[in-house]
Amino acid sequence: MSLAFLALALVCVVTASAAMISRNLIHSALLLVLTWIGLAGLYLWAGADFVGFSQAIVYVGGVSMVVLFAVLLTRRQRDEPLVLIPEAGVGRVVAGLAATFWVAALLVPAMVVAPLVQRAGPGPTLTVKRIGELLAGPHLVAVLVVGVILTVSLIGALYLAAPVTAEDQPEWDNGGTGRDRGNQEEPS
Amino acid sequence: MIGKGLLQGLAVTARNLVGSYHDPDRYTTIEYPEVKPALPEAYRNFPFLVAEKAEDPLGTLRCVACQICEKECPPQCIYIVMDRDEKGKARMKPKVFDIDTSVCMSCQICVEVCPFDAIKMDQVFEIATDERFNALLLHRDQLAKTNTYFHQIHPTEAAEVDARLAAEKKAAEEKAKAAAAAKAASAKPAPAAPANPTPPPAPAP
Amino acid sequence: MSPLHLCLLLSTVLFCIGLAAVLVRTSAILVLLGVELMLNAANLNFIAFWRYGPGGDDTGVIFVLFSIAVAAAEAAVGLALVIALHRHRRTIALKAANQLRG
Amino acid sequence: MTTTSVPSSESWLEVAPLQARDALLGLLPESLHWIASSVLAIAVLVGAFGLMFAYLTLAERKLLGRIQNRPGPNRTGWAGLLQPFADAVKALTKEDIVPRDADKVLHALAPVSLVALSLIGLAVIPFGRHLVAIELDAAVLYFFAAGAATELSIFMAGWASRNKYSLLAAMRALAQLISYEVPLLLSVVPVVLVAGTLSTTAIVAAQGGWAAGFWPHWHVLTPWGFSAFCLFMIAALAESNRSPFDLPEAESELIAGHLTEYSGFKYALFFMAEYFGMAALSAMAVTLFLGGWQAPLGWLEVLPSYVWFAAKLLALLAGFIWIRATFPRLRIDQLTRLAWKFLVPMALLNLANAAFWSLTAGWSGPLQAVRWAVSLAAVVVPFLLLSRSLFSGLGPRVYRYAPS
Repeated sequence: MSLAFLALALVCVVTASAAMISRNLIHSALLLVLTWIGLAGLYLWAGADFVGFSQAIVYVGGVSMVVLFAVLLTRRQRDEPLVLIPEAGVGRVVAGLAATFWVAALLVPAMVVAPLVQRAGPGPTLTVKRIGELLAGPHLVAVLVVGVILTVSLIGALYLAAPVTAEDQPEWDNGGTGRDRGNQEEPS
Repeated sequence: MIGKGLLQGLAVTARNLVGSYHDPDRYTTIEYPEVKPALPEAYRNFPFLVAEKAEDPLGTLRCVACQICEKECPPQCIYIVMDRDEKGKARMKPKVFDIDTSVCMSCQICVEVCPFDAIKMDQVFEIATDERFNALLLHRDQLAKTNTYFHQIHPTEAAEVDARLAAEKKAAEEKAKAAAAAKAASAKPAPAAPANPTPPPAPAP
Repeated sequence: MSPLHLCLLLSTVLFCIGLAAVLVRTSAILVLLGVELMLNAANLNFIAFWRYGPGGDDTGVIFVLFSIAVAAAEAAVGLALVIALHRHRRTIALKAANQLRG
Repeated sequence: MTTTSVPSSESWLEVAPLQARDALLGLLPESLHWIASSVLAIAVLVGAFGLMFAYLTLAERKLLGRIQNRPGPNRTGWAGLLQPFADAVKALTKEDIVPRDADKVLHALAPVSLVALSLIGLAVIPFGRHLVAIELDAAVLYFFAAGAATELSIFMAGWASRNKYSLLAAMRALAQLISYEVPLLLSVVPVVLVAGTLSTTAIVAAQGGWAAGFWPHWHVLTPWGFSAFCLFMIAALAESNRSPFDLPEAESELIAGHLTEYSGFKYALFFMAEYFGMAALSAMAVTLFLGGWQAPLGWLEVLPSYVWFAAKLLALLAGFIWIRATFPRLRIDQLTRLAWKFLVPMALLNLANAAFWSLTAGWSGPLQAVRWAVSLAAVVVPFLLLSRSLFSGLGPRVYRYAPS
């Protein structure tokens, strides 16, 4: 089973790093989808089926779609490749990588030497029914709060993405209601 | 309501599905190579030459090789050579009559201009061949078809043509008879004159 | 090295990849993707501790579920921001987003 | 297939597949059983659905032909029965063309991943009383997680082709998925709510038995279930890119959408994936709403359960074809409008309806009639109101040149 873990971990790390250094946004998004699938596989490997499938539905089915849509909507002419090192910011790249390295250097040794209490033997089992009971019982308030957050963020996203002023509107949109226009006579 | 039109549409297609199994008005497809389509009488595509007798189609062609159709043909797909005897005298029938069906545009002008009703439009549409040049160039013997066949494919037109030809022939004969009688009456003692200076438009041989 | 340590190491690596992307890349969408990756690394930690931790509590899994839900909301809002930025400045480079009034 | 022991009290037809599997596994050493049983399940699934795909294409062409008053393919083999294989030979021998500017890797990856993703959902469908490839606690969730990625493949195909029509198709595929994934999932939630489980086998088992001896406990035969079934099938039509929601491959506007730059075997793979996806969603609909492998009447159980499942599945697939033959394609704005203004509200109200239904499970006698009446009203009234609001502001169409 550890072999499966190593394979999934390899998939995650390779695709994630490839996604983050890719010069093509679409490739980044699709590689990151692979990372998310690998993470879902890791959750399944750990025995958290429900979380794994949720991860697949939300990330692969939802977030990736939104990301790809955003990429397509904000696409530049002829998919020119992104710049890896911005012309003004070699310093920024160096600083960013240094900060990352600093965080890694802080975390990894601490993690390796940490005396973690570990369970031996098979992992805990968690049925869907139990998750449902937990969500509807002790965590009900959190569920409601998350629901509110999702609603608010949906409305907020709609507000942000909707055209606000006249010059924001694309030329082809003449401000109609989106209903049948042009090909319809006045009702008699 | 949103569902009514959808259900109506589904009912229409369902009726078609069921009806196609028992209702010949709905199921109108003809399975072509096995079942030949019944062509309408007015259907016409390429020309053919009308011959009088089935046993000798080339000998009884109505065509006199006058070459009017050859001159009129817009895409110039007709090629005619007059048959001549040893002395070079015309025999009033074609030695060569070729129609290149790869060029023919089925305009029917040859039929319109023919004074002898010798060329008519055919109904043969299965003309696919495996060779592009010679196979589509139809010769005299391929083009010659009997008047009976013409009656089969275009009965109305054929009957009208036959009636006209018969009337013309009869008129010509009567005229010839009258002329002969008059000549006989007026110039009895005179020696034999050319009996028939103008040949009737009916086929010579 | 125990499986728990491996999991934590993996999540650290993923977190650092995400962090590097956030700090270095200039495209707003890539920065958002980096943030998503960091969130995912954190989720992996929760699952790892649920699986190998002392046990008795399933809160880790529940927390990951909430985290996924919130991450979805974050992605929606973030990408709406990116689209708004693109509409105003015709670019999605982050250095274009330097004005309070668009 | 799961390694349950073969029960002895059932008819031999019912257990024949299990016995065949055990006989085959008996030929192998014990240590290989776990992998052999998985490989066998995969082989049977791919084989059965591959054959079904082949004949579904033929059935579709025949049905479409009959609906359009023509016979459909009837030349290859007796009554055209060899047509699918002739098509396969043709597809396999065609040249595989990849555009010069295409993203070669994604271009090749898209059809393969699409077929794979369309197939893996079938693993959790209970095809018969004992026939389910993997039993999962969260099987319904697994199914939709597997299905969620299919439009990603369509996007990959459209984007990698470097063709503006394909790219438009990719955008449309994304918009369609975002719009229709929501009602698809929301229409499943009532079933999960009433059955109280995410496991497909348990959902089918909950639909066993008959009320008053003849009325099966299938979910489709309740007001909320019928509504959810209709919503699910509409969303499934959109998810599988079938007419009238086949905007990503709208051949009259986008040439063939994401399929424009595909030929030969890759095109055949896309075609195959469309049918696999359609079959998987139909199989899920059968499982969730039509009682799965349950027979409609008690005495009809002489036929084995998988025959009933196949019959229901084929009926739904025929429905897909019938709908394709009938309805014209929607416009993209009509498509999203239908999803957000009709399907999603209906599905949400239906969720409340199902909650009412499961709360009142104990009612009996005259209260049962009240329960049915309330539930029915909770379907009909929103339907009338929503369908009216969907067309509000649109007068009757007047055509200048067509006779009214």
